[in-house]
Amino acid sequence: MQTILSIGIDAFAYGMALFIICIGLSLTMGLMRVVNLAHGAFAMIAGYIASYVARDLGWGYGFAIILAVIGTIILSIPLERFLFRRIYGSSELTQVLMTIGITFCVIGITNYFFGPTLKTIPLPTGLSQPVDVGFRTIAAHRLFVMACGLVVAAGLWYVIERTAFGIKLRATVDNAAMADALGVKTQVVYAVSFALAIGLAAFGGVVGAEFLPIEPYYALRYMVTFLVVVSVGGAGSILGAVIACLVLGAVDTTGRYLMPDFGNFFFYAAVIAIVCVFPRGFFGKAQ
Amino acid sequence: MSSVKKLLCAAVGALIAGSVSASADTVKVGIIGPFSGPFALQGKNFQAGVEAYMALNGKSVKGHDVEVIYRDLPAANPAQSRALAQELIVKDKVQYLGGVYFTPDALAITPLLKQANAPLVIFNAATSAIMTQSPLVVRTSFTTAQTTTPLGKIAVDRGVKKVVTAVSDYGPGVDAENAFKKAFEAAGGKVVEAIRMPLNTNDFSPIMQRVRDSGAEAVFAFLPSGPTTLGFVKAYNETGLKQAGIKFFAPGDLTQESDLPALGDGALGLLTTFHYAVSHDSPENKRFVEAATKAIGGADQLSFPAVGAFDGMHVIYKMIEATDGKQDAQKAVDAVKGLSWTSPRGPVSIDADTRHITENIYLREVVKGPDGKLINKEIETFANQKDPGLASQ
Amino acid sequence: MQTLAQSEKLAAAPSLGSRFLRDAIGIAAIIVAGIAGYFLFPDNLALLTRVIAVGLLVLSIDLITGYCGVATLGQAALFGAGAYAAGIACVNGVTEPLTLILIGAIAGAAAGLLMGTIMLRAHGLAQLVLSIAIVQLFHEAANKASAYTGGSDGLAGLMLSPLFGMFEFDLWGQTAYLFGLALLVVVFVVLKFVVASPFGMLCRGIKEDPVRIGAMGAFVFPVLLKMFVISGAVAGMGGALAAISTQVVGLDSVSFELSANALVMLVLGGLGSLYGALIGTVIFMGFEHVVSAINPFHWMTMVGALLIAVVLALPGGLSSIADAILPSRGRTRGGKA
Amino acid sequence: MSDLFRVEGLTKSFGGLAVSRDISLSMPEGERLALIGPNGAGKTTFVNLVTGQLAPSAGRVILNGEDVTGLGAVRRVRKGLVRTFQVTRLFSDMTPEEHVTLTVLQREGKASRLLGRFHGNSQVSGEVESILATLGLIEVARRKVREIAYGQQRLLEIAIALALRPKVLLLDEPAAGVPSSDTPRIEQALERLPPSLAVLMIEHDMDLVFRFAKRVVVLAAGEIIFEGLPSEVAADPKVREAYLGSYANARSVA
Repeated sequence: MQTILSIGIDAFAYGMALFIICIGLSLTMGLMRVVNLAHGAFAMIAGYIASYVARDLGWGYGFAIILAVIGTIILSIPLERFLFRRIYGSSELTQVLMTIGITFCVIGITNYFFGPTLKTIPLPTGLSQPVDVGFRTIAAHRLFVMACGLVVAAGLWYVIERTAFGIKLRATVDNAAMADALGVKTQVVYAVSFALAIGLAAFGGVVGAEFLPIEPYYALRYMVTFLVVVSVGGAGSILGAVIACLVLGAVDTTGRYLMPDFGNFFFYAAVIAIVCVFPRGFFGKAQ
Repeated sequence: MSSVKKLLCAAVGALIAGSVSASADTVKVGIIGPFSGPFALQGKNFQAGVEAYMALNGKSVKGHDVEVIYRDLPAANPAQSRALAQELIVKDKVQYLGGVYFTPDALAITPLLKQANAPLVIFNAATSAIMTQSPLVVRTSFTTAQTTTPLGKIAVDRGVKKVVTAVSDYGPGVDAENAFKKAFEAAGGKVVEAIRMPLNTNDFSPIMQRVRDSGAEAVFAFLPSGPTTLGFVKAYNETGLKQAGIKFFAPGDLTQESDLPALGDGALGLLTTFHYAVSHDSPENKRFVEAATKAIGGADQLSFPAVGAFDGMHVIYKMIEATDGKQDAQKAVDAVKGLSWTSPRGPVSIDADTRHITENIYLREVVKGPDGKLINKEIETFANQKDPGLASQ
Repeated sequence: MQTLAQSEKLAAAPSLGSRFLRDAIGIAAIIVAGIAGYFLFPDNLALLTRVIAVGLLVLSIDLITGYCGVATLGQAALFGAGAYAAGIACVNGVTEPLTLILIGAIAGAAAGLLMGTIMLRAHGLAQLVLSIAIVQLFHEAANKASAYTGGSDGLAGLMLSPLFGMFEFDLWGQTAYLFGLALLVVVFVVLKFVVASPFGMLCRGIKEDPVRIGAMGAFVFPVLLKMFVISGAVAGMGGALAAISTQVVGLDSVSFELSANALVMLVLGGLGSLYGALIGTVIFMGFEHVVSAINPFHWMTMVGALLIAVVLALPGGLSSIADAILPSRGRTRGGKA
Repeated sequence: MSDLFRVEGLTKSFGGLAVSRDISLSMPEGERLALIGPNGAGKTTFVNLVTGQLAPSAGRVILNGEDVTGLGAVRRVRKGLVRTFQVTRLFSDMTPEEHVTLTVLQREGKASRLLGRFHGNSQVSGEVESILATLGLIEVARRKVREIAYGQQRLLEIAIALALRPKVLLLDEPAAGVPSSDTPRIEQALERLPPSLAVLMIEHDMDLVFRFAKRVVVLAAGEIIFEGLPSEVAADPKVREAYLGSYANARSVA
């Protein structure tokens, strides 16, 4: 029983970390219809900023998160204007080509300026201590990640379902021309949702750095994982992404506990099984 | 200055010997390594080792200028490895091949060597079997079995009877598991469970849970240098294994110096065995570290592949010397069989039978150095270790 | 009635001869380029042979992505199946190169059958993810079965007998290159026939509108599955060629990375034209080779910039330059990317 | 004597909403039937149910005395139950000649052959030519579909259907979206349909309906409310109510 609880809590933490990083990509793919393989590159950029702020300047973790999110969004603005805007509405494979190109560039540039070593984001002492939760100890930052995941999920749900912006966003997604005719500034909606998605990537990159460490190759190393999680959840669905992250996190974690030798088999077999049963992901919309 | 002097000496000596053609010729050396991509750091260390050696020992041997050509092979890819080697040999006319980080890449080159009449000096690729593929291969790094074997006795000496092994599920990981198991059980210990972890594991908590459930007194781990070691060491600390007194043994790949700043205080006290620590205390190493740091551009990036490359260049220089700049692979390899010298890592020699390096293996503990940075402090020496993987064949 | 009375007869098909001529010119161009490569870069034949092997892989993706509209990021599973089958056969005493290519083709086709059966259950993004999952499972299986595949150390020790008993596979790689070139030309000609056949036309139709194809009374699944098998055979031959010319088979030949790179090359060259697949492969690998030789440390930025530039300047891929120059060739192309 | 084609009690509901309710009708050989009804009456749903694009919740579809309800769309086509689409579904990069050739080859079971040329296949080119000629498409036979007029695309839809040698042909609004100057061409094409073929046409253009159909069925809210001669339709109170009612509704929505 203790073991099950223990595995469960690990799975939940890992799933939530995945969720925070992936949900931005789910929004870009589901709502903006852009297969943004450079998503991880933005998370990585945020990680570098946070590492610089927290480790080299010593300004503290909270500052690091805020500056990383803002900094990454600012960096993404010219990219959105000059590159991404050209591929809205293009075929998926053209988008893949462009965003892989961006990823390569970001990796090359990062490697050039910051070198190939791992970058850490020092945690405040409160988060770096193991916490005793009765039946075992767990790192405090894992609890923090879980909380962040829940807050992000709830916040996003509120923004998309309950605010004026959310209504405009959904209208634009369903029928951009119609929304335009109804006076919605679709360009602005796209720009804002792009910024939102990048901001989430940045937040996830920093908060999830304890699971997925920051280094130049980050952008490609975890690309497959992100893509798989988003697709299994159904692009654009918050609930779908939550469930996909929890299910895949649980499969991954229990698989690695029960039969570590075959951990990858479990993970990908689960992906195949889920996709065969839910061909559009858990909560994917019919195209 | 000293390099100029050396050059002069070499030139004078050559003139006296009268064995050098009047025109200064160039001997080319092709270095293949992961200079970009996920293993770029290791490739940079190759380059740093090579440049450090050439900075300290001059860019020519007996009047033959040495020119190094780098070729990038970002990840294990034998087809590309062969293509690069072929191009270096046929087009760039290199006389020596060096570098090679991954085993399959080395295996793709070995069939070419005889026809190419070129020796291959391996700076890293650490599987025993490579040496048997061609008589023209010399290796200046280590094998996983070589660095791991002393740990068996060390663990038993420290009162550990039951161990769980947790290794990355690929060639070197399996080598490490086998080598440790053999040494540990020979010393009277027992491996209660052997876990193989997929290479792309991100979250190691479930593994740690398994270690804890097994009731072992220690965990033996092997992971390739890089990001995953960070997650593993973190998980070891955070899941409370460390507090519970479960010991941690690993070959030194896991605590390579360039990863230590990222591992942070969580790495304190980890025991690893390896052939080289940047903190090794000797005049040779001081000179090496100084030169290599300059070449790589930052002390925190320096790691073990640099010393493999440094000594690899030493071997290549000796080969050039022995063949007097002429292309004769067999003569070059024969000349370095049994060669011994003092490397930055300590006394080493090339085993005449296996052409693999014989070296000291050190037990190290991660501690805070005098300047507060983490180092691998050597606390015990196992002298003149050969590769057990090859010795048994 | 007068609207119908204008003409009741189709003019004699003028396109037949010219289409044949165009294909003949195209194939001749490939042969000339291949032989020119042999003489211009006699020292890079191993690289050129690798380009051919990857070119076969990219062609195989074009068959299912460019002609049938099924995007895949797992094609290396088929390539690797061919490579390992040929490699294992070779280590176990089958050393005749042509036989090994045939073994590679069969293994690739079998893997294609399996992959198609699974992938065709889903559509769109889910399909893409299935392809990723499959190649990862193949990769894991190859890693686990190290007794047969050598695992991550690679399968080494492939000793080949000379081609036709005369030509050795040696350091200079002349035999391997010319053998590969001949294989590529044969495969290309066969594929030209396949895409111009009724079956090829059916595939193009499925890519554009499977419902319409169904209303024409044709089943979609068996057609696509058949194309998967053909594609697998082509990819498998590419893998076998790589195994033969390298004499080592590594796990990279069943990797996601190779799959993704190959798809990038295809999109770069232009989907739905066999020429585009080859152009994309040559340009991408050639560019990568040159920039990584110039700067082994930071060449990735340059490759990224190339991809971005192509999307901005030529959204239809590099082969769309040729279309702009030769408008008539657009007709032999499949639907728009 | 049994009818060539019959549907019995065809019903389809999505969730609790019935879009087709207990539809029964039958057609003998050579029938010319028009199915009309206000927007949203479920006409296209009916075609989808008959041709197998949708599975019915209840009811049967019988062709030539054989129950085909359990068969998929493709099998029904092969049995001779063929449709056209309300919005053309054509391959924009292919020519009319290629469309019809592909269809003929498919019918002959040769469409998935790997060997053998697609173009210039002498066995089928005669038939392709005559089908294209029937529909007046010879002139544009070698132009890409996206380059030809919409009216011609509609004719091509019919050409494809004819190339399948159907027994029963369901035309889903063959004149929809066609400029009125082009409707005579469609009408001519309809007149040239093989006499033994049973044709069910959905159409809004009442002139076309009156000239073409021998019998009219009116569908409203998923139910048949009228069946009879074209001349009787306009006078039927239920039909008037259905059409006018729907206009009244439409106005109130707008």
